[in-house]
Formats: sequence, C-alpha cells, structure tokens
Amino acid sequence: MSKIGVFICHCGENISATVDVEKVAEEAAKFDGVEFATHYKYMCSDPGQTLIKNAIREKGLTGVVVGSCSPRMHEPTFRKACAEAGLNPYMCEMANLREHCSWVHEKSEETTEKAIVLIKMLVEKVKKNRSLNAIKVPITKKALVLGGGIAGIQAALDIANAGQQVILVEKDPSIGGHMSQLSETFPTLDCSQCILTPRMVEVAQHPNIKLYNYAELEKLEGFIGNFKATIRLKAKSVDYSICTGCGLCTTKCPSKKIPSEFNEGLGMRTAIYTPFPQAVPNKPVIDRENCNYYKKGVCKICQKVCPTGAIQYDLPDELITEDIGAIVIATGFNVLKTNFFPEYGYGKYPDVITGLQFERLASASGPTLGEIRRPSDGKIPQKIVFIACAGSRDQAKGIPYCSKICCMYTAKHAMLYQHKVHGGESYVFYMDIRAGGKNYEEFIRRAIEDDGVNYVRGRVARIYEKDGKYIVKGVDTLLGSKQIEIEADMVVLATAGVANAGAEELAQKMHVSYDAYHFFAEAHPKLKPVETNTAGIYLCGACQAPKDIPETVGMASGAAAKVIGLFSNDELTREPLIAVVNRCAPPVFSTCVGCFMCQTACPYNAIEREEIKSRNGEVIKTIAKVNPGLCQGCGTCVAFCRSKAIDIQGYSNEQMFAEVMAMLN
Amino acid sequence: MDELRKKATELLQSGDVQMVIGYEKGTKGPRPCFISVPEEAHKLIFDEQCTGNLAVYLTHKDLIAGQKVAITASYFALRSILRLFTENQLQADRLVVLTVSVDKQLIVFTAVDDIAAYLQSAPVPKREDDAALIARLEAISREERWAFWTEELSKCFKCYACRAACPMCYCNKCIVEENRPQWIQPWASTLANVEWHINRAMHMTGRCSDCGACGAACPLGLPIHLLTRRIVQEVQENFGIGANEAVQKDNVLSTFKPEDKENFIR
Amino acid sequence: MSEFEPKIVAFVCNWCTYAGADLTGTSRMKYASNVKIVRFPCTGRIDFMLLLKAFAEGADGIIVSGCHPNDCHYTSGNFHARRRWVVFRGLLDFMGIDVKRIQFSWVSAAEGAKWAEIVNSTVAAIRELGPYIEYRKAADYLAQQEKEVFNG
Amino acid sequence: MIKLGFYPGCSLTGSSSDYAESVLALAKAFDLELTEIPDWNCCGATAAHNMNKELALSLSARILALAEKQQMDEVVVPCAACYNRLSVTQYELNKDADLKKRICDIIGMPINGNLHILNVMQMIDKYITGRLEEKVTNPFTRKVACYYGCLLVRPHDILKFDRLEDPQSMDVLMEKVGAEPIDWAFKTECCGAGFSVSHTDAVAKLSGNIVKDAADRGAEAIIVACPMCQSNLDMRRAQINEYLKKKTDIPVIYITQAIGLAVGLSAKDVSLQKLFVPATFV
Amino acid sequence: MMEKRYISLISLKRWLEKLNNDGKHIYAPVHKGEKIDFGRISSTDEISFDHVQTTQSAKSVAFPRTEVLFSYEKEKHNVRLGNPASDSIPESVVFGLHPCDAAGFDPLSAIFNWDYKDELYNARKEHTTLVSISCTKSDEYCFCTSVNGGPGNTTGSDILLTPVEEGFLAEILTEKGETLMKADETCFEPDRGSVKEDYLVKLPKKFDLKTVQQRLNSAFESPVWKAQSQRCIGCGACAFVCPTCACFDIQEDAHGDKGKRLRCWDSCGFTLFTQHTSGHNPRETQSQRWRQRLLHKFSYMPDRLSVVGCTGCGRCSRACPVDMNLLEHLISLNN
Repeated sequence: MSKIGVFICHCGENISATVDVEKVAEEAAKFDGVEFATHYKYMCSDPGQTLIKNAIREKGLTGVVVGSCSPRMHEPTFRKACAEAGLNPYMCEMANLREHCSWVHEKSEETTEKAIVLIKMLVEKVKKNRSLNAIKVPITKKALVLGGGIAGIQAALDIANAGQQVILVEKDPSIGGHMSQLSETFPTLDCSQCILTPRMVEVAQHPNIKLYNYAELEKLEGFIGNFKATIRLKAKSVDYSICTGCGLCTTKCPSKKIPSEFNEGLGMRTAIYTPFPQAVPNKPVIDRENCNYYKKGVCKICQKVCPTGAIQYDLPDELITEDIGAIVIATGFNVLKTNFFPEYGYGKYPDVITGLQFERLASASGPTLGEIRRPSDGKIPQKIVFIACAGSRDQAKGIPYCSKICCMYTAKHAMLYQHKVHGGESYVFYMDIRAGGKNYEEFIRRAIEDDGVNYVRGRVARIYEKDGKYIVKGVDTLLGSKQIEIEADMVVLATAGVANAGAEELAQKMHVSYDAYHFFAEAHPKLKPVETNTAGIYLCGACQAPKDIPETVGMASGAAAKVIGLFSNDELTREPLIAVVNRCAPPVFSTCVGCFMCQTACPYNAIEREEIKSRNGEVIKTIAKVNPGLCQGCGTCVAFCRSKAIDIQGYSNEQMFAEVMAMLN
Repeated sequence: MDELRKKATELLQSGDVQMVIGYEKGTKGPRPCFISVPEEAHKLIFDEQCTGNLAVYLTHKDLIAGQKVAITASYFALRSILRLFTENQLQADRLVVLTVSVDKQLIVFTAVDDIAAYLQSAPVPKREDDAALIARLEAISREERWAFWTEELSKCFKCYACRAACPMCYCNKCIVEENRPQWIQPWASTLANVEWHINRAMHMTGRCSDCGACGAACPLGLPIHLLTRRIVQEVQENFGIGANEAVQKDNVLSTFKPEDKENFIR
Repeated sequence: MSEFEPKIVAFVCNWCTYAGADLTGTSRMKYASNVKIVRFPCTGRIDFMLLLKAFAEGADGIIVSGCHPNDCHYTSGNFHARRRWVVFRGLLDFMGIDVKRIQFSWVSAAEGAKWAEIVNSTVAAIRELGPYIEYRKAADYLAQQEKEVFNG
Repeated sequence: MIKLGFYPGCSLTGSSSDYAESVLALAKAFDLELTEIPDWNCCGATAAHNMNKELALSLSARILALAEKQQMDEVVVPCAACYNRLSVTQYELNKDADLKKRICDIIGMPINGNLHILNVMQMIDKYITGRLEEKVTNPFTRKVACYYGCLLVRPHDILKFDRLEDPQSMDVLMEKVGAEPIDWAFKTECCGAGFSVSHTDAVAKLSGNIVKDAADRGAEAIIVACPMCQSNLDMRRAQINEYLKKKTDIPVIYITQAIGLAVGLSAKDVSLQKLFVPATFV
Repeated sequence: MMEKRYISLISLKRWLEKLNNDGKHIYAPVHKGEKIDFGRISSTDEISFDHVQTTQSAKSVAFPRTEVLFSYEKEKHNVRLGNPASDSIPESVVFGLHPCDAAGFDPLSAIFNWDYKDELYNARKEHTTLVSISCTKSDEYCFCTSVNGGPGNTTGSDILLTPVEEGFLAEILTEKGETLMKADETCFEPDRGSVKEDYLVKLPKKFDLKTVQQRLNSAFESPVWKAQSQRCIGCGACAFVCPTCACFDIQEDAHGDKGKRLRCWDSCGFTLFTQHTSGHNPRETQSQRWRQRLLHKFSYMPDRLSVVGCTGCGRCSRACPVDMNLLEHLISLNN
C-alpha cells in the first residue's frame, strides 16, 4: 500500500497567482494512496525541502510528488532532498504546475482543475515507480577541445594545467582564431597578438596537450566519460615530422595571388602557406584548391626547394579515433560579409569593409602594416564612417539579436583611426551605445571626448558612390531626424556576429541543441551557461553567442572547470533511467524471444546477446541484454518490442500507462 | 507430387530428417500432416489448395523437439520461413525446405538465399477478392469504414485462431496476455477486439508474409487478414519495401531513412 | 461550461517539445488548458497503444510531438517514431479511426511559440470535430449487450 | 489571346493617360487582352490610407470584389500606388477573417482573396519577357537609369517581388531590349510624390537629386513604372531645373513606352508625344 | 407435459412477430456474411431455415462471452460494490436452434449448478425459452445420434418444431413452452398427426459411446493424444463454438478508481489456461491439453455430472482451422 506525499509549491506568486494551490493540495489529499498533501511558498527553498524531508520521515512516505516548476529545472533538487530523508530518489516525481499550467493559462477554475489532474497523473505514476540505484561507469580522463581560438586555447590550457590530457582540434592551419586577427583590444588598447601569441606557444609546448591543426571532428559516438571521437586530419601535403618550418617553400610558391583568409581578403597568400608569421604550429600546408600542382599536375616547386623533402603531395586525409571523457566546444563565430547589405552596395564598393577587415588594416602585422589605407587605391581616408548594428538588431534582416561587441570595437576603430590618421574625420552611426563592462563606458567617452569621434545617433539609409566618394545618407535623430549626407572615403560596417557555417551540422553530429540562429544552446540560460543538454559536452566562447574576449576567456575557464571536476572522479554515476530486458520464471526465463530486431532500433548499439544456460551449461535460450553503460534511455526499443520484454526504468510501461489512465479517469 | 513423396521418403530413409511437415487429404480440403516414417510418405499431397501456412509449426517446440525436419512450403510459407530465419528462430542446418513450383517442379532449397531468389522469380499467388474488398473500403467514407470494422470485429470472440495460425506469432507471451499494464482488454467486446487486431497488425509490420492464414483460420470468417495486408501495402507505399524484401531485412520499424517521407507532421 | 471542452492528451519528448513547452511558459504565452502533457524521454518511446488507450479513456484529441528530424537528443528516436506513425496512421485510417484527431508535430526547445500555436490550433480543430463518442461507444460493451450476447 | 483584368486607377485616366495607352499598346502587341474592371473606384492611395484604415481597405476591397465578380483571376495594375494598395488590402483581408468579414459587410460584396495582382513589371515578366528578345526590331540602344521609386517593391514581405533595397527587374528588362542600364544610387529614393501637391519645393529637391544623379552618370533616359514618379520627374522639370540651377533635358519614359518602341511600336502608339521633356533621340 | 400442435409457416411468423411485439428478445439463425449465426431479429424474414448448423451454439444466451459479475468504486479507503441487476435480464426466446444445441443446455446447467448455484447463469436460463427445430439435413461433421441425441431429440427444448409439409409439427414440451405458445394460441392449429420420424434426416451411429468411454478411462497415458494433437495450433475456436464448454476466466476492467469484475470465456486449449505464477504448467504440451478436452467431455463429466459433455453438433470440427475432426478421432478411439 503506497503512502504518497504531495507537495504543492506556490513558487512565490508564479503558481499561486493563477492556480488555487490550497484547493489542489486539498483535492490531492483525497486521492487513493495519498498519505499527506500540503502547499508551501517555495518548495525548493531550504525550509521547503525540510518540509518534504520531515514528511517523509514522520509519515513514512513511499513516494513523493512535488507540484512546482518544470522537472527540467528542479528534479535533481527534490530527488536529492528525498534521498537525504532516506527515500529512494527515484520515488520522487514532479508535476509541472508552472511552465505547463500557471504560466500558460489565465486564473480560472479550469486552470486549478488542470493542476489537480497533473498532480493525479504523477501520483498514479509514482505509485508504479521502483527504487533505482545510480549506475557507475568509468571515465576516460582525456578532454577534446574543438576550436583553437582564444576560447579553446584557454580551456585547453586550464585543463592541461590541472594535469589532464587534452586534444585540441583546429580546423585552420594555425590556432589563434579571430583574436589573432585583431589589432588592439578594447578597452585597454593592448596589442592582441602580444597577449595571445604566448598562450599559443604554451599550447604547442604543453606536455598534456595534443594539437591537431587543419583537422575537424568527423564523428562522435558514446556518452559522457566514454565518448569515441573520430577526427579527420585534412591532408596538409607536408610531413610535419620532417618539416622545420623554414618557410622557404612559401616564398618560392608561384601562385601568390590567393586572398588571405587571415587578412580577410585584404592581403594575398601563396598556395603553400602558413596563415601568419606567428602561426602555431609554424609549418605550412598546401591549399589544394589553389595549388598549381593539384590543379594542373605541374609545378612541384615547393618540393624542389624544400631542404628536408617534407613536401608529400599524395598524403591523403587521415581519420583517427580517440577515446574521450569530455568535450569543450569552442568553435567561435563569424561576421557577416558586406555583400549582405544591398543598401550599402551589396559588397560592390571596395572601400566599404567589415570591422574585421578594419582590424587587419589597423594591425601592425596586417597588409598595410598598420596604416589605415583604402583597399581600392591605398589612399589614406580623410573621412571615414563607421556604421554600428550593420545587420544586428534588425528583424527584417533576420538578425534580431544584438551582436554585443560591435559598440566597443567600433569605438576602438574610430579611436585607432584618429590616432593613426591625424586630422582625419570619423563618424559613427549608432542606434544605442551598449558599453556594459569594466571601463567600457569610459572607453566610449574617451573616443568621443578625447579623440573627437563624431557619434551620430541614427541609421544609414544608403551608401552610394559618387566621384570617388561614398555618399553616406543617414539621419541624425538627435537633431530632429535631420537628413545628413557624408562624403566619406571609406565606410566600416560593424557587421553582425553570426554562427559559423557548419555550426548546425556540427551540433547534430554531437547531439547538442542550438538556437534559431545556429548558436549552440546552453543547458540552462542562467544556471548552466557552459553545459549543453548533452552530458559531458561543454560550451565556451562565441559559438554560444557573440561575446568579447574577457567574457570568452571567463567562460572557457568555466567549461574547463567543469571538465576538471568531472575528471576528478574515477567513475561516474549515471541516472539509472535505462532499458532492461525482463526475466521471469522458467521455462520461459524471459518474455524476450530473441528476435533481436531491437538491436537496429537502438541508436547506441547498447543491445547485446545473452545466453541463458541450464545447470549443465547448455544454452536454453538466447535473449537480448541491454548494456547499462551504453544505454542512454531513449526507450525506442521499449516501444518497439512487441512482447514487451524490454522496459525502461523511470518511464516504464506501467508508469506511463498509469499516468495516461489517471489523466482521463 | 510423386517427386515430392519420393523426396520425402528418401529424406526419412536416409535419416536426413526425422519428420516431414506437409499436407494430407482432410475432411474437406487438405490439412497439415506430419510424416515420420517413410511408409507414410504416400499421404503427402501438394497443390494450389494447400494454402495453409505450415511454417507456423516450425516454432512449435513440443512438435519439433529438436528434430531435423523437412517442410513443404507454399509461396507465402517461404516468406515466413525467410522471416523466421531473419528473426533467429530457425537453424539452416536443422531444416530442409521443399516447395512445388507452379509448373509442378519439386524444388529443394539448399540455402536461405535460394529461397529469396525463388520468391523473386516465382509469381505471387493472386487474391483478387481481397484486393476488391480493400478497394471498396478505401472508396467509402471514414465513418462507413469505422462502421464496417466495428460491426465485423464486434463478432470476434477472441479464440485467437488468427494468432495461432500465424507463423510470426511465436512470442512466449503475447501482448494480450501482458497484464502489467493491461495493454489490451483480454475479453471479447468491440473495442477490446479492435485494439487486439490493431496490435496484431502493427506487430506484423515488415514481418507479415501476407499469406492470409489469420483470416482463413477465423471460425467467424472475419476479414482480419485485410489489416495485415494493408500494413504490407503501407510499407510498400511509404518506404518502397516489398514483402519479399521486408522479410529478409532488419525490421521496417526498427530501421529508418532520414529521408523517409510523411505528410502529416507539422 | 455549456460549450464542449475537448480533452486532449499530449505525448511529448523530454528534450525538445517538453522543453519547448517550458519555454512557452517562461515566455508567458497563453494557450488552452484542455491539453495535458505526458512526458517521455523520446518520441521513440511513445507506444502506439497509449494513443488508443487515450481515445478509449475519453480523449477527444491527441498531440504527439518531439524533436525535429536530425535534432533528436538520442540521434534517431524521432526517425523511428516517424516510421511507426506513418504505418500506424495508415492502419487507423483504413479502420475508420479519425486520424484528424491526432496531431503530430516537431517542436524544438526553441519553439515555445510554435507549441502554443500547435496546442491552440489542435484544440480549435477538435472543437470543430466534437467529442469522439463514436470511439468510446465501441468501448462500452454493456450498452451493446445485445451485440455482445450474440456478438453481432 | 490571353485575357487579363485591368485597373487603371485615377492617374492613368488623367495626367498619365500616356502610361495607360502604352500599357494597352504593348499588351496588344503581345496579344494580351486587358479588360477594365467595370465601375471601379479610387484605390485609396490618397490621404485615405493614413487617415482611416477601414475606409482605405474598403475602397481597394470593392475593386477586388468587382474583379472577382467578373471571374478575373489576374488583374494588371500599372500604377505603383494602386498596385501597392490592392496587394496590401488583399493580404490584410486574407490574414484576418474578422476584418475580411467587416469589410465585406461594408462593401456589401464577398471576397475570396485569391486574385493575382500584377504590376506592369510582373505582367511583362509573365507574358512578355519570354517572347521579348525575338520581337525586338528596334533596339533601345540608350544608357538608361531605371527608377523604381518607393512603392513598386514595397512592402517587400507582402509583394515578394524583386530585391528590396537594390531592385533589378527593370534593369534586366531594359537590357533585354538593347538598353544599357547604369549603376546609380537613386533607384528607390523618394520622388516626393507625397508632397506633389502640398510642398512642390520639396518635390523639386527630392526629384531634382534623382534627375541630377541620373544625368551626371550619363543616362539618356530615366525609365519608370509609376505615374507619380513620372509626373514628378517629368512634369515638374521646370522647378527641378530651377533647384538644380541647370537645365536637364533627360526624358522620363515609362518602361512600357521604352519596350513598346523596341518592339516596333510607333512613338504615337505609345503616346510619347505626351511627355513634357521630349525624348528627342526617338 | 407434452402437447402436439400444427403451425403453418405464416402463422409461425405471425406468432414470432407477436412475441417480438410483446418485447421478447428473439434470437435466431441469421446470415452473417458467409456464415449463419445467431442474432437478435427484428423481422422474421431475417431467419434462416435451410442451414445445417450455425457457427456458434446458443449457449451465450445464458452464458455470454463477456458478462459483468459486479462493479466497484474506490473512495480513498473504502470500496462501494454494485451488483448486476439480474432482474434487468430480458425475456429471451432462442428460435430455430437444433436439438443438439438445446441438449447442450443440460451439461451447461449441470456445470453451473454442480457445487455452487450460479446466480447469473440460472437467472439468464430462467428468462430464456428455447424453440428448436428438428434437423432435416446433416453434414459429415454431425454425430448427435452417437452421443444419445438425435435430429428430433426433445431434450432441453421448450418447444420443438419439426418441418412437415408446408408447416411445422409443434411439440410443446414445457410450461415455459406453453406460456410462450399462449402468447398467441390462435397461430397453433390442432395436430395433423403427421409422423415426425418421416421428416427427420437419417443419421446412422458412427461409434459406440460406451466403448469409447471405456477406452478413454484407460487411455490417459496413451500415445494417441500426441498423435492426434500434432496438428493442433492451440486456439480456442473449438471451445468457443461448443454448446457445452463452460470454462471461464475472471478479468478486471479497471478505470482509475472505478471498475467492473468480468466473467469471460476461456479455453482449456490455451497454454495459459493452467499456467502457474511459478512458471510451472501442469498441462505443458498441446497433447496434454487435447487429452483434457476429450477426457473432460467423455469421461469426467459423465462421472461427476452424469451427463456427456458432447451433443455431437460437430461445431468444433467445422470451426477448427487445421481440421482437427473430433468425430474422426472418436471413431479411431472406438476402433
């Protein structure tokens, strides 16, 4: 005879405002098998939990139903509370009275009625619950970090410094990411490369870090603590074990007119190349699309000049697999190109550039060695216009969000321009200035007050080219929407930060969810910012949303901390919500008939064969067996098994059946 | 037919098999028989009357009792046998499969794949009347279909002859016997019957040989084989997998294609 | 309430649609209270018998919803579910069961608004169709004692 | 002979009769039969549409209803303003059943809302472009500035026609008839039609900039598909020149006129004589 | 009591109409697709007269395939029971069943009144009147004459009609029968003295019941069971169509806190019939179950209830999907 306790939470006002919580508790008390029912302002609070614990002890409850927020929020909280009071945590269920009831319905009898039914459903379910014990699985203490930008670098170093093994995978020939492209960083204006390169070198030299540059994640299997990652090492055509990185090949390569990715197309590179002088590893790769040898079958100059004979044209892509315990995604972001903006000339004007391109112009290592010159004719622009929110915060452009970093780097750009081009005139068109951050607002003020950047609050309607000038037509909303036209020599668009091209595909590979803009989704917007909804996979940096360097680095260390925390245990306890094949009395032994059709239904190859043997060892029957380490508890096999020989703990046939019956009776 | 009897005799004499599962003359039509001595082989018959699906006996543990057996299989029985192999219920080395082709040739299958090949080449026995009834049912309105089926199935008294006659119904414990939870009400009443037959049909997805034995077995003559037949059609139409293919492959419902089409999910 | 209030059961997966419905809540979007959600780990877990049971026990409509194709938290549960529903739906329709009363949908964790829309449109549709007496009548064998004695 | 509905609207029966005539002439040349919607009324592009929404909708709705009554399924609406009003109205009504009911009650006629409303560009695109090149006998070998104005492609998410900020359709067409469309910046700038009666000086300024840029970039003609644009750029050329302090003589030609000429219609057929700024080169 | 009358087909129909109008539920053989089976009739035109045998027996008028024993409702800790209103059982007439069916009610009643008097069964039987029709044809499955029955046998019937010329010889056999006749006596003319036997089908004995029974008493361990049952696929068809099979199962139709306790047909042919929770099954094989079926009908029932459990209607053989022909097996036992 079950003794169920029902605990209704007001969630402050969140539930009690629309649901008559007293009535719910009162009705629940009448349910068959309910021993005790009550309500309280904050069940998740300490006194709230104590209330539950005491009830369990005093009334000898065999099951608990908490009617409060979504179980996705507080299920662990309440299960823990139950466990502390000596009740098996899996004898606790939650009814979602907030997200699925009080928040989505008006205050009315129906709403309260619904709440009562929701409770009844879970009461009936919990009656069918079984005590379960957590599963222990070993942990492979090796982390995989995807992306070698500042986020990945930070995460990798933190994990490695904690004494754990790290595999760092970077899709480009060199780590460094966008930060390595930046000229100087706000709000301190210290040189980006100067602070980044030491970290890059540290990564390269760290005994605990294995770096795979020019590589990508091909496939991911397994689960937290026990992933198996297949990594594609793209063919570099250069044998790194021999190559000394002397760079002779890159100087001799005849195809020199390839737009450099690192310089955002403002500079050129060769077909065999290292993206930039401080690249790590500082060894070249051959870009096969643009290499004469691969295109026409002739050339081989690099091979001739290579002093160590490291060039090997026939090296294929290589697939390696690594056992991994945890993953940190740090794949970063990208910025829209100017061709996204018809009103600004669809990218046809050479001197309408993106902020990132401006960074290259302003960078000492850039194509102009740090001088601000027009890509078209190399002239120094005397009048320059910066347009913030180019794409961002623009519903019509499908990018309603704020890219967050543009206000700051635009101010920085304007400042750098003023510093580098004396007597130059700069304008910044903006919607609002968002400078939340330590010394950020001050930084903006400096741009305006000390460096005389003209801030114009308003949007730019159109840019058109006229007599070698760009006519920037905009409006100054602070001057009563006065139309203004600026004849600029150069325009810099603070184009929106967007997710990387392959983000969606990558997310699907790893089964992490992503938002409408293909940024990876954190497990909880507030409480789990670095976790994904897939256990053992963590997030950091701009792949989650556009963010600046300090925030990225902080998040990276956060993700690293999670990994280190995970690795601090030798084994991992997993929720026992997994499928099991039933056993019953001989001569049947199990209602499984061994058709093994469930094997293909299982996404995790968790279903194995088990032989039931008689005393004298001959096989009586071969039935399915679920490997508890591999099973993730999706239950597909359960719904598939026609003789109901497999059931899933926590969502068992009896439980789900009871829940449905309770709802409708 | 003589060929068949000859083969049976020699199989039994040589001790290659201890039993031949075949058809003999019955009260009205042919009926299953089990020959275990050469002398009785003359009883064996095999003609187009012989439609009952003998494969059902291959999973009868008491009957087979570990013996090596031979079976004379109709076209559909061959499908069932293929499926039983796919579902790990048969051992190739314990079974000799025989059939008589439309041109009256005795065929002795040496390998499972040969059966598959034969099914592809041999003509599928037609069942026009069923096709006609299905067409009629598709033509009428949904309400009328519901009326038809509730009327028919209300008669069902759950003798489970349909299940007993089906080679694929070899579960140790049938879903109707499962009572925790009581998925299907085990007594005879209209909806309980509807639920039972829906389950039977669903469980046949990708497994059904479309032999119609379930319908033939029904003492009340309910056209329940149309349900499994419809499932066969669904599988063909939606996933392009024919019955011959389905029975050899991993189950239709435990596999998928990302590009599977549907037109009802929003 | 004089007007017919449909009883609707929603079978949803934990990772996408349940989370999506949570988002509907956190975004304070309103929808009809006729729908009650049963939480499954995955659409692959949803047994077709539960749908029939829901109808038999008095549901007038059913929503089945999970992750979009390729987004399944368990890689492929929703793909398996999709096949199951294709066959099941075809069979039900062949038997004259009103498949218009079952709304299948993909609602991701980010689609709180879509969930509200699905619920409201389904409630409206079912209200149109009226109570599913037809089916429940077949469940009540006492009312049909005549039929049931000499069955048919 | 393909039959299409035809809604001229006020301008095409008055100041812009040349537009109407050229449209009809061109249609005829490509065996399209345009039948005027009987008993049509104002589309509401007047002050109406920002004074009283219901009135504005009802005005256009009545036109739609009339067209449907005639079993027309496609209606050609050359005036950009009319086109905009009719399309928007149909969209709004289809979006909101209650509104539709209200409006239908007001006009006392039913509306299905499945009318295909074509502006001149879409008409040409659908029924003419295909046969255009072969029919060109007299290529329009001029540098032209295609001017779209504000209404032709707006509101974009309803019309779903051409690119919003940088439309191309006219340029493409003109290329087909041998012209050389210039790349210029005023394609969709405001001509000041809103002020064409109240603040003509504003018109002079706004239209002036348009004419100037076109002229400066060596265009020999401005091609338009909207009566307001045309009248502002053409009829008000005197004030414009005043404002620009220089005499510009670049003609403003309807796309239908330009194409008409190209496929061998006479200047008279397409009423070229009605231009204020004469197209001397023809 | 016993009274002979004559009734013409027209009057017969008139009489039945009358009974129908009196609100009696009349069940009679009607066409159901390919098959002939009992069904409630609203008009006499539905009735089939020219069939050998209905698919099912008439037993379900007193022993329905599913019946409610009682209902219950839980309220927190106590339970409310609802008894079935046995008075609400309708007055029923089964018309046109054959003597072998009528005779079947004897063994049935014997079983339901053996140790415990089954309230519901008796109430239903009490409210039912049986108007049988003698057999003028038979088929290869019939063997009533071999089990103390016959085509004109009166056992169990309240009225027995025998087709003579264009009408029927009506034997009014019980008070129930008489009351029923009195519903409209004008339909019944005086007996025309036609000789019943002349009109009955001739059905020679196929075996000797006594010998078979003796054989069976010593045949428990015989290999014959295995031989005979090889073909059996273990369905319940034979039991469900049998006029004397009375095995039932108790089921619960639960809906939340409410529910009904049901009695529904079961069959000794099912594997689960004797399955213990322990997993042990005293009748593990089909042959054991087949043996049980025969011994029960031809040995145990005669011993305990002094009535043979078979009326030779041959339904089990007709219904069997794999042609387990009972007659054939009994004959082989006989020889």
